[in-house]
Amino acid sequence: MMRHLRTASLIALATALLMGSASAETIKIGVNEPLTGAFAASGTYVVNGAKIAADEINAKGGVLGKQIELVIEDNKSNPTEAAAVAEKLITRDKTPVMMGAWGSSLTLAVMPKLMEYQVPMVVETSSASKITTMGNPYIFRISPPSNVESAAFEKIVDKLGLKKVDFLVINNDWGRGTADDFGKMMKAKGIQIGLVETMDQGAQDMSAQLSKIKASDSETVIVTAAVDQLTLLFKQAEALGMKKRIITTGGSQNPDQIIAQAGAAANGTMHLTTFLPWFPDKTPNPEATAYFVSEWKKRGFEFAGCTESFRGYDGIRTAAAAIEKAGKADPEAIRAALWQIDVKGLNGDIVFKKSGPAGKESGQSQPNVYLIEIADGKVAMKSF
Amino acid sequence: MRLILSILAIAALASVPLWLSDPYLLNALITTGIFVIGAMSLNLLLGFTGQLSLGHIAFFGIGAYVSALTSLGFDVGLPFGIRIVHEPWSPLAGFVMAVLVSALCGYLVGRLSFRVRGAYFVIVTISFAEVVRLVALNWVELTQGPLALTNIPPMSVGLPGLGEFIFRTKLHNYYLVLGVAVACYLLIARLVRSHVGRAMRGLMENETLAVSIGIDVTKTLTLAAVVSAGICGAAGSLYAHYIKIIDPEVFAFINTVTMVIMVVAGGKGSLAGPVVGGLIFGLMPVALRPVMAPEAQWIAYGAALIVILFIMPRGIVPALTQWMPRLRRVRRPSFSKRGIEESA
Amino acid sequence: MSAVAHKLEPAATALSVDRVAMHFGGLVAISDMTFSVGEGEIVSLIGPNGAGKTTAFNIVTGFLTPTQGEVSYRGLNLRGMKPQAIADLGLIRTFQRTSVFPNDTVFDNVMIGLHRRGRVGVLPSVLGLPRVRRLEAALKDKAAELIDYVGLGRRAHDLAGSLSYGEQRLVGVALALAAEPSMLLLDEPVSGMNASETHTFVELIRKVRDRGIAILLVEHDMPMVMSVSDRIVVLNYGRIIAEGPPDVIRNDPAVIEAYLGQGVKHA
Amino acid sequence: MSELLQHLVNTLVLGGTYALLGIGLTLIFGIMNVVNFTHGILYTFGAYVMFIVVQKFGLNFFVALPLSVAAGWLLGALVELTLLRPLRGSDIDTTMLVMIGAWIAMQSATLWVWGGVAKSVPTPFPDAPLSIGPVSVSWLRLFVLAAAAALIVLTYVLINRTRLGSAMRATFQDHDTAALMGVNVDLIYTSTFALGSSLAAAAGALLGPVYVVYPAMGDLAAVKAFAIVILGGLGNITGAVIGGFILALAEELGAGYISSGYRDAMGFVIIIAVLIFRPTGLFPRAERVG
Amino acid sequence: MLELINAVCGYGGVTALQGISFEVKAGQLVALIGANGAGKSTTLRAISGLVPLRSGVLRFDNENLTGARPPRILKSGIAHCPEGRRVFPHMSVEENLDMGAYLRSDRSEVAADRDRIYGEFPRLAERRKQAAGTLSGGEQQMLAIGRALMSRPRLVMFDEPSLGLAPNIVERTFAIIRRIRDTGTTVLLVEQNAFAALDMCDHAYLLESGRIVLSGTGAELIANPHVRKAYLGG
Repeated sequence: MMRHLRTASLIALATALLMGSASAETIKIGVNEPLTGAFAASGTYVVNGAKIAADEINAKGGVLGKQIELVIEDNKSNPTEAAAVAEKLITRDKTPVMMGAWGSSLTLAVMPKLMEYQVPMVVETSSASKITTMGNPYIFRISPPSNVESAAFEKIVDKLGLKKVDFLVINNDWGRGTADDFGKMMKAKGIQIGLVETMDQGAQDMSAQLSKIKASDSETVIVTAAVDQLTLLFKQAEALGMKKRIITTGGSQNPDQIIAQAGAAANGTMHLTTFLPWFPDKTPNPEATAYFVSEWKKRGFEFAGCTESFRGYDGIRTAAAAIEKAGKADPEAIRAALWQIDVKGLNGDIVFKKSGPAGKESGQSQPNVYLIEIADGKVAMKSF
Repeated sequence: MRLILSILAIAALASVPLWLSDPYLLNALITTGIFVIGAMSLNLLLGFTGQLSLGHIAFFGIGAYVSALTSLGFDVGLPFGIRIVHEPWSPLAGFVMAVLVSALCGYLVGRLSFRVRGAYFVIVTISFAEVVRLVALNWVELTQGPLALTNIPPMSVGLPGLGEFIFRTKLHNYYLVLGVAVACYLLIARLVRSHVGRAMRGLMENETLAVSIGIDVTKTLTLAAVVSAGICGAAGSLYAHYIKIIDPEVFAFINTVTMVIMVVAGGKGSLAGPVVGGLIFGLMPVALRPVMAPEAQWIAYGAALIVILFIMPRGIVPALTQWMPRLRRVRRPSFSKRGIEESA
Repeated sequence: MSAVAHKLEPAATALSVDRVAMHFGGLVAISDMTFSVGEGEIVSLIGPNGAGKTTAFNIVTGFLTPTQGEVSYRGLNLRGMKPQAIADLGLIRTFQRTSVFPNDTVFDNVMIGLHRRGRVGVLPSVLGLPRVRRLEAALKDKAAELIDYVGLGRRAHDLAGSLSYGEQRLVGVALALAAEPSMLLLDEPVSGMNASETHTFVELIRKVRDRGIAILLVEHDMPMVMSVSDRIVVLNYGRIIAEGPPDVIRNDPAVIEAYLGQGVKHA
Repeated sequence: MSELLQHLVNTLVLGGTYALLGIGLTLIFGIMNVVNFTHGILYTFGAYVMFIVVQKFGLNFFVALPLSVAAGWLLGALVELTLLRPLRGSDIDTTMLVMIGAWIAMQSATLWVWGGVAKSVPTPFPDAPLSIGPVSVSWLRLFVLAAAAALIVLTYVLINRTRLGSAMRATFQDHDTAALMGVNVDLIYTSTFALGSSLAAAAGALLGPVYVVYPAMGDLAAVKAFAIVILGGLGNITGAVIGGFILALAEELGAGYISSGYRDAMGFVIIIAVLIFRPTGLFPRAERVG
Repeated sequence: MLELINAVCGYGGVTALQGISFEVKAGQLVALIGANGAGKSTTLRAISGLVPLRSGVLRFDNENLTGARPPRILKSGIAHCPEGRRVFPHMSVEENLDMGAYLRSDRSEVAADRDRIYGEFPRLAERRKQAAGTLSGGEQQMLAIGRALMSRPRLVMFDEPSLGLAPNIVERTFAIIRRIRDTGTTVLLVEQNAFAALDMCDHAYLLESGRIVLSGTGAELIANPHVRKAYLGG
């Protein structure tokens, strides 16, 4: 099964590459994602989401009367390569707009290239606050940085009745950023902050950290990590007999994968997420969600990947909308157009607001954030 | 003959931007060049003293961080209430500091780790790099940890009477990297042909004999480690000011592996080895990118490494220098031509 | 170094080995060894394989630390000194098997050997200062001279590892001479040499001695030992069983018994 | 107090798995003097075999375990025959780089075939842990500890009590003399590498179900295995077992009482300290195989 | 019984044996003498298959063993007791003896042979569980000899059995070697203690620089002035 998918995606890739040289009558969008290395799984999901968007747009006649073409390149989960890929997409493939580059350090490495060549990029996943506050006017982010997420969470906090929380976060920009921003927000609300523990990206055994948290006097743990580590954490927390409320953040949880892999250990955990593929009706754009989910299933991808791949879908649709608005495939025109668009994204309206130092602001949209709970092996909206 | 070849090679490299306008390839050449400098420094240890360091990226990363921090400034608290505040200096000062601090680390690591040899030395160096990585990751106040140091300024040099020259464009950086690479090449060449280099070769070939004629093992090896680490730090500095962001990922083991591959495949112990190996393995991903799937590129990369080592266990350059004279029907290998006549 | 270590010996003694013993775990390599070598003297250490000769060499040159006893050179106690420090005193040895740097030419071997004379700062040599260039040129002349001296002029540009055993021994000696020895320790220098090579070698050793360099020789080639030595020390099972000039040793019954075996009684 | 107890129980469980990782590597790295960069990928391989056999073929968990070990043995033998045998006698760097090449190629092949999404292997053990007072431990991990112990004992017996084991020890103590005793030295090299590889696969097969299975899972495991081998002294099986527990204890207490950010640094700090103060490992020579 | 014809071999660029021919007759004790580096050990290593022959023929009992690997040589009945004893230092005395019988599958007979060797060397019996590396030199030599006999060879090759041993042990070692010959096992002996070797052998060859320069009975060689000169320095 998987093998077929691999082959299918490879053929698609090869076709894309061949078409790249064959047809000049397309509008190119660069896609800079990790397809090998540590983030290969997530990068591949995002790319698959992006392809659904491109196919959908092209089926409807494309943009400005031309087909859009994704130029997909692997940045190997490595910042140096991410910069090199940006260089290639801009100078070789002449893509007027790009999407990328998943991880924050990858995106940060690409950013000087955007300044150098004055090409805008839609940032679909990266969460470091820095990205939109550094003063890079070519950055347009649709994913919520941790401060946006924490601001959204602020509205729910009172209902949860939190008193004292510990943090267990992945030791990278994402985890550290979450611990900082959520910590600040909670302190302001009078919630006590207990332990702040970290785990290495790729670490498999977190028993030591969990044992420490188990022994602390707080009642809730905020966890930030990608799905694989979350699965391990839930299993290990259960094995240690830890009975605290767990809330995860960041929106890369793939709850279905967690349910499948962690089983009963996932019951009772809560997740802050930015997309609700389970309940298309409750999303801001039910039709689009239903279409995306059915298309995703039709292509034989694992449902669990939806919570990551929708970013690729939204990212491409954002880029396409900007091209349409700009009226030409020109980087500067697209950059200007990105400020004017209003795309019905799967997790809310994509409208860019200014962020960062005056005169060279980056764009940041404000996606919705939801709290869901896993109960009896199913995803449920948390109701209060 | 050797001199003419070298001048031709440098001239060829210097002319690249004249006929190659593709910025993507130029970018690949610049990053490859930076890694080639790292590989040359590794070759000084591996090829000329026989000590395999698998933690060489540590010096590269230290150089990158030191250079970035020197030119960005920092404000960091230490135990006992000590607080260090550093105002930004020029990138050139960062470069100098990078070389000095890396060399100092090379000295410390050398003093401590040359007590062990072989597999043990390999593991100590890996461990060193890993510990440095974890410090860079966790000492958030200084390094910003995983949040990365960003906005690193481009390299600049103050020219007397002409003001400040800033290496902004790729062309500038290409010649900067080429210049530093040539300087490092000359430094290493001079060093290995000096009496210190002879002592290093002696230690590598027959340590007992070398010791018996009065060569000081620790001093010689430590000197090699200091120079090697300093050069690697310089490469790291160039990297930081070119890529303009540095995060703990720079210490990834695969980066050390890349350097080792460049050295061993090119030919350890040959001055040109890391350059040839570096250009091949640095540019191979660029060549593979358009022709195969991402995973397949890596498989090809690994397979190429295995095949090269099976065909040319001593590396590409030594294999070529052995074949070429044979083709010209000269029996004597080229490296035995130095000698008395020349000196007389 | 304490003043006691500088205890003065009679000027004639270069090397003195005093009640040295060496144990490896349960094995006794040397049980109690005392002998000395005078300035400008050629002394041979002989005895059957495994008698402890090479061990004695390793102790004198600092590669091994003796279990008991002292070694002193020109009145300086060598205990605790590292091999390269001992080499710095001018006490230079050759090796039985690995006597060369195999992947370098003979010329470069000798250049490496000249290390002690060629020390200059790293910076000057990397900068190629005129002073360093002059020194390097002088070293090259010296190397060429040494190679001629041991008679390897025609092999100067060949890789040392490609030479015959006998020639490698000569490279070893050239290397040792390059290190400016005040005393040479030669470990089986003529093994693997044919008769004429051995003859040349003996001439060479005599020439070296005539330059005032003391020589301690370990060798199996009896004719060579008998012809070249001023004195012979015979070692068996880690113990000295006889000592004296060649003529005395040749006729010493204990030596004949130990060295040639019991069989000789029937002969 | 209960926190400390929990840390100690964790140490025991984690240490068992580390020990298993260590003995496989100590055979290859310590005895054959091959810096084996494929150890991690064989660990990954064992885990994927488990996943395929249990999840895809639906076979029993306990049937899958020995299959994984056997598959690890075969792959190890294949690597030795194709990559190491032609290189015997070449220097340690060349061999090491070839192993690095094999590691890169094999790991990328895994990614290509199975993708980067982590897989999990279902197990027949209950989800609820065994709790005694304030201390809890999962049944699966208890089983893994027991299986690791059994494998370690089996390996020990194989090396010390069997004809093959004698031949291995003899070969690595004195290669020529072993040949004079009639030992087929080539076969011993292949078997030893295969044995070490099968132990790596066994560790992966046992730990895959505990954790999750993905292409790069072996990288960190291999690094830890190197640490353990150095701690225990090259080629020393007992040392590797003790080294495994020491590393587990250091990580557990380091994360618990110093800083979790430096948890994975513990192993390296110990290695550096050991090599500086006791360059031959904590347990040199004693009961050394080679 | 054993025949080596025109054997040439060497290491790397060096030729250690430059065409050696000799034979060992069944039941004899044949000695190979010569100075260090003459090629004695290389000859034995070439026979047992450790060093490949570049050219030449090896025959044993009319079977052509040219190019055979060590296990095959051992199986056909030639055991090699190497120079420097080379016991497996970290294995027990008993394990060392069992390694000698590695190719045999007759378990009970192996045990019987082992007991016989313990009977011959009571010191080994006392130390059967001790690591061989902790034995004294003499004990190690006994173990090495015992180990070589464990394969029930028809020809045993001894390389410098007296090396580094105390005089009384050397005497005993030679007595054992003579007894091995007397019980019907053929012996090929390489020995530096030339006169002892010549004294006890049935036939002897003198090697110089990888060539055989003299052969004859032990007595003939002892009487030969060339031999006396080589060993006594005139």
